[in-house]
Amino acid sequence: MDPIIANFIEENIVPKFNYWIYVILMMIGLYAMITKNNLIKKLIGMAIFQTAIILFYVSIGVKEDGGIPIISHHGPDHHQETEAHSEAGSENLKHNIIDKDKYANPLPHVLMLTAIVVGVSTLGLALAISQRIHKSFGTLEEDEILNKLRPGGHD
Amino acid sequence: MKVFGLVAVFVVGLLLLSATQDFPSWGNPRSAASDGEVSSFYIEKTEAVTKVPNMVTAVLADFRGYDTMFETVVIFIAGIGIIAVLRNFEGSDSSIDYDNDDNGAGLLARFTCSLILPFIQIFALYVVAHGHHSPGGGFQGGVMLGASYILLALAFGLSKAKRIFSERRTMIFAVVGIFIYVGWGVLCLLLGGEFLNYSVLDSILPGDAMMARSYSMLVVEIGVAFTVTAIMFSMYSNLSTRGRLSKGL
Amino acid sequence: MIEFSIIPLFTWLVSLLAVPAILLFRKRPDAREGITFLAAFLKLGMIFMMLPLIREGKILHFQFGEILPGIPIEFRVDGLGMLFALVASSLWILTTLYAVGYMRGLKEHDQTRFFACFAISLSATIGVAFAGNLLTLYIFYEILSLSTYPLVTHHGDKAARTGGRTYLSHLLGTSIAFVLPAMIYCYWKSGADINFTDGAFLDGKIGSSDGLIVLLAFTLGFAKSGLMPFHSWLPNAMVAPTPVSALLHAVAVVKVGVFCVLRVFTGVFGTDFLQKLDVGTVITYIAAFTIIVSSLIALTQDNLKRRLAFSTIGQLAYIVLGVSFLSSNGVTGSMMHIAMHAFGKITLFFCAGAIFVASGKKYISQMVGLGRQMPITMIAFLIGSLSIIGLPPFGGAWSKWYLFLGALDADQTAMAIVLVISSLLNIAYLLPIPVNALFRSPPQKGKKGSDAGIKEAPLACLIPLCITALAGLLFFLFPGLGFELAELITK
Amino acid sequence: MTEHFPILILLVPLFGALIVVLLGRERPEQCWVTSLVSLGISSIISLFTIIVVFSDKVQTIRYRMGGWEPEANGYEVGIELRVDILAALVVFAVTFVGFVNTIYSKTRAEAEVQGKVPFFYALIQLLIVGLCGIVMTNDAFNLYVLIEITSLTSYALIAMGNRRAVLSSFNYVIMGTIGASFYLLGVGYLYIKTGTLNIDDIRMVLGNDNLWEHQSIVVAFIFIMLGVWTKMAFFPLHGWLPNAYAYAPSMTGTFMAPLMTKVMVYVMIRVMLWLFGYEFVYSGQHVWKELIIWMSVLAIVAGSLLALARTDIKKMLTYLIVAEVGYMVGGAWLGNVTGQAGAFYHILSDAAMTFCLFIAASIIVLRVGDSRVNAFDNLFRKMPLTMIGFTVGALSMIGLPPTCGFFSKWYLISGGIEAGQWEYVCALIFSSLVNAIIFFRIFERAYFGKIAGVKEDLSPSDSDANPDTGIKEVPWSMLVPLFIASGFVLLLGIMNRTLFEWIQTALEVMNT
Repeated sequence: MDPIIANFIEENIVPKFNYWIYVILMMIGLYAMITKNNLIKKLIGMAIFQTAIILFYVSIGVKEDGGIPIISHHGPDHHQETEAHSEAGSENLKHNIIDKDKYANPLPHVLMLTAIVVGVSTLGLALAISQRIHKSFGTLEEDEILNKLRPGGHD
Repeated sequence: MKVFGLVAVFVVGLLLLSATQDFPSWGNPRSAASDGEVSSFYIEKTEAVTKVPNMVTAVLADFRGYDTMFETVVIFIAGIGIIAVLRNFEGSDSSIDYDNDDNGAGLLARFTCSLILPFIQIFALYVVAHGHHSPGGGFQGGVMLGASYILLALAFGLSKAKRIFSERRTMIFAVVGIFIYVGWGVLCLLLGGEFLNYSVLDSILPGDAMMARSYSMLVVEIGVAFTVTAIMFSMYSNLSTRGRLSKGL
Repeated sequence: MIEFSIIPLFTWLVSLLAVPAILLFRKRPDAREGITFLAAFLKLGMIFMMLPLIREGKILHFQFGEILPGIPIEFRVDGLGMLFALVASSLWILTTLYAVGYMRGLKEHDQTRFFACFAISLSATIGVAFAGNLLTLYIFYEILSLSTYPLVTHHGDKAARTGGRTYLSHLLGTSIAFVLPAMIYCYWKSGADINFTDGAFLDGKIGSSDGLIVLLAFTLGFAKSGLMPFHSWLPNAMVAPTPVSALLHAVAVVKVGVFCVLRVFTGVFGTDFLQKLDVGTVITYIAAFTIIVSSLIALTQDNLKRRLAFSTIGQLAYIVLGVSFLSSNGVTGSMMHIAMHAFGKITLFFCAGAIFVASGKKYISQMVGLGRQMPITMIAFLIGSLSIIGLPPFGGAWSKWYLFLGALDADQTAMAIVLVISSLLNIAYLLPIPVNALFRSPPQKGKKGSDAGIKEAPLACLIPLCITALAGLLFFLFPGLGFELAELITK
Repeated sequence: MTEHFPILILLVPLFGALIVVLLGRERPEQCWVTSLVSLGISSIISLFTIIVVFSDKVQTIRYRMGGWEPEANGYEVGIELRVDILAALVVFAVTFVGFVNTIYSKTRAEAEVQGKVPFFYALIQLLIVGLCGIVMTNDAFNLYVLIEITSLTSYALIAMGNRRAVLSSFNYVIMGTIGASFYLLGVGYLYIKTGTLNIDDIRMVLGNDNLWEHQSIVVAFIFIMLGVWTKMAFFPLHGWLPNAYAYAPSMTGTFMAPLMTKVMVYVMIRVMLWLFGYEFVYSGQHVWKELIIWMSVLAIVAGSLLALARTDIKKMLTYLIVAEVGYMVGGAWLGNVTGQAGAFYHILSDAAMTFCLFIAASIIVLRVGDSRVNAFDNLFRKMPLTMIGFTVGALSMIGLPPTCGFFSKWYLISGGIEAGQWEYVCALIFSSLVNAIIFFRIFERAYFGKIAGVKEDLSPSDSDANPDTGIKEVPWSMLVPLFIASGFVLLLGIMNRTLFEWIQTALEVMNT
């Protein structure tokens, strides 16, 4: 392999593969949204498109040694105790120094929770709209719909 | 169109990739986003100021609670939007005989469902309630609860599910959910704090201001769960019957 | 010098307030027209109230509501505005009288709309005359374009529609395309000051090439002045009823156009500054071209009103020509010509309308020998023509004389020759009409019974045209007021 | 109390929407009253907000949700609302148009969305919540959520129309999602580089760390702009707009046409000046300033010509909106305060005049039953009141004084001259001329009707009574909104200097 290409892959693709994956996914979705003739395929493209963005955001929050952003002081086996906070426990908490490198960045997760909800809502509404289209035009192919509109309709 | 689409896609893709040259690499804990003041604050201080160890829940329901309120509103909009677009109210009149051909799935499926439904619902409630300490929260729990009703409709027919969860009731549930969330925020207003400033609620809740935040998060998560449950079922029932709500799939 | 006064506001307001009253009395024509007269007399009265103050050299001033930063709606009465307002409001009375006769004589439809629009356009004219800054001027200019549109298209037939279309597209189009950007450019160049208050506001603030562009944009943009190449709305607007034509040509519209050009020369740039920039000659040549070409076209027209329209285009170009000489004599000549041409041309239009009302004739070739039946009208026509041509003892002589002096002052001998040639052309296209009517016997005598039954037009038509014809004579004898007002501007 | 105004503006219609849904389909009258009251209260509060913000003491209301002070070493940890005079003006425009449009909807809602009246009112109130939220929020991600709220509600509202409306709503879903997602991506890129989502904080970090030259920030800016332009139908991205607004239920069209694109223009100005800062946006290193002004010229010219080519009255108006968006984008990109303030003033004035024209057009289409231009035949006689309203709006569109359209054009042209962008000035004048042709073509029809060629009425006392043609004026619930709208067209024109000075002062701060 050409060393320049190899170098490029090593410096720009391997450590940043998350961006490459999201861009490729997103472009697949975008292409489907722009060019597909079937309305449902467009919506599938839209879903891929939105998912790609979610992937991108979540990958921002990743840290190499980071776990889930839930603070556990007693290890995973002591759930019962964390549930019932004792006065003393919370006193201890304040003095505990939390190593922020051990936890993933919570903010992208929060944002994406919202984005997922928005995606679901958009998809649901879009499906409802495409059902209406199917009811009025009898088809979901864009060119057929436009053909049906041509006689009599302006524009 | 195809060529245009391809060109557009390539231009956009290259533009997006060109920006990655000065992005941090995968998993770099020193990136501006992960190492920034805001992120560090959430990780280091959340539990101290809200007594909630699950930072995601705390950020979602408290720091960015305003966002989450609108997120719930988005779900609500999707629900009433689908009804506004698709619902065919005339169609429901001819639904007198739907009971005959709307018996749902076979006996085996119905039996299995009746066995697992309570567990699904209990788990859903657990997810709602336990969002402070483990992954979970109103949305996740609400979706599960909604799914349980969808399963009910699939197994026993939509008419049966509607007897439990009628259209009117879904709307009331959805509205009540948002009402709980927004009303809780307004309660903070009335007690002299900013909107959604749960800490002022310590006068009516047990514990100190931080515990008030923790409790309040539970309240708003329950509100979210109400709306999500109702709207998920409403979306399903409208989309599966083309808005006539008379006959399942 | 500058004195606050509320009279300009009321002068402007009085005809505007007449509009609702006119609409209110739409079922009672007499009351309706009574209101019009009342407003007209009130307006003239108020202008006479201001006249002595202006003659003392005062400038009356009123403003309200700063509409743009540094620019209020401002009324400001100076010599030029006074002269124009005087002409317009006195002629309004006569035109109204004439219109009553004409409209009732022909049993026209929608007379309420007619009188209402008439009143609005008069208000707008006064607004232009008293405008204290460029923006106020522009606003009233546009209101005038819009309010005269229903008048021009009064007949509502296809010809009216085409005429109206040409009318609006030319007037609105040029004002939006040229005047508006030029005005904003001035606003920007002069630092948010486009008031006419203390001398010319653009004085010394603009370069030669920019200045030429702005000047051209203004001169051509105020297309109401009828300069070529934006003149064709005027002949097309002849589809309007004759009182409207009279109003358009003598009182309101075209005079507003040249008035605006005069304002641009004196109030925006200042003649001295223009001399420094040395850009006046371009306008001079455009005006000269317009004078000659329009006179030649007028010669070929058989429709009386169209011939008069082309004559108007030529006469208006005199006014622009005069001011473009950038000398005090030229400006004086231009100002005088506003008044003189107004009275002369309105006489001619009144006569044309009277002929139409009495005999239904529109074409010059049909009017041979008509002087037997309508001697008064035709004599008035003769007087009007002589005044326009500029022969003594009629008012037009003064303005021509000063224009000529202005040309010589500016060392523009060629332009002096143009003036002479065009006067000859004036004679050629105007004089044959009354001469043929008065001194030649009608052809095919008695062949058509209709000609024999023709009498003079109704009295309401006849009186105004006699008054204006007489006024033309009086202005020759007593031109003092005009010069006095002109001096206020030129000094 | 006054510090809570921003949130109250949002909460009242939100509760209104909930109540309306609870009232249900059986009580359309009460739904109408509820939304009227809630939007009325909301617009009164926003009016008071203008007063509060205008007083010297306050100037900018900062409202921190949940009471979270900037605790992360001075960075905001919560979401902040930020209301200055600009935001207050736009919020008032939104709520007030919503209120007046509700009056208009009184009879139309029941006629056009049979049986779904509560959902219509709920959606429109939520749309208003979304628009107000967009204007007031100071958080880049919250802005995305609210953009999606407005998008979802408008998809649904448009799809309540006929089958053409449903189809265009689908196109809107696709375009709108691409636009909003591009915006979200841009915010993500900014977040990677700055680690914060608060608009002021992002700008501060960009300045402190001198991130402006980074390729990723440039890309973020491009994508945010693309997203916002898609939502505001800037020329090459305008495809979804005309059909959507023309075929939607009339009371939806009358609300969305004046507001949706304008609020997005406001967002664009916010993004340019508050999020990225003028140093970045207008810096000489980037080619985009000239390019975008040329694009806006293209938008203006194309929008005007496309409008000229339409015979359908509502379609024509929608293409005029496309041209007007070009005005505002161009004005904002001129790079001087005059242009920006002109663009901002045009947001308000365009909202008023588009509202006015859309109501008038809807009334006419309703009464005449024909949406083509010949619907206007002889309307000055048949529906004089409606035509007066239409005329005011049309004159403003052309840009004749004393309507507000004249003054916004004045400021925009001033900005263009100041920046030496003559192509933009020429485009504005060209568009005015085309608008004049478009509207005078209509006036001519309305004034003359079909050419009769003869004088119909020869009686000396002319009767101005309407000839009995069966076309009559509409009920007050439609005429009152029309007159309020045309009143505002004139009022904004008369008040332009005051407004412009406020706007200019507020914008000047962001340019130094």
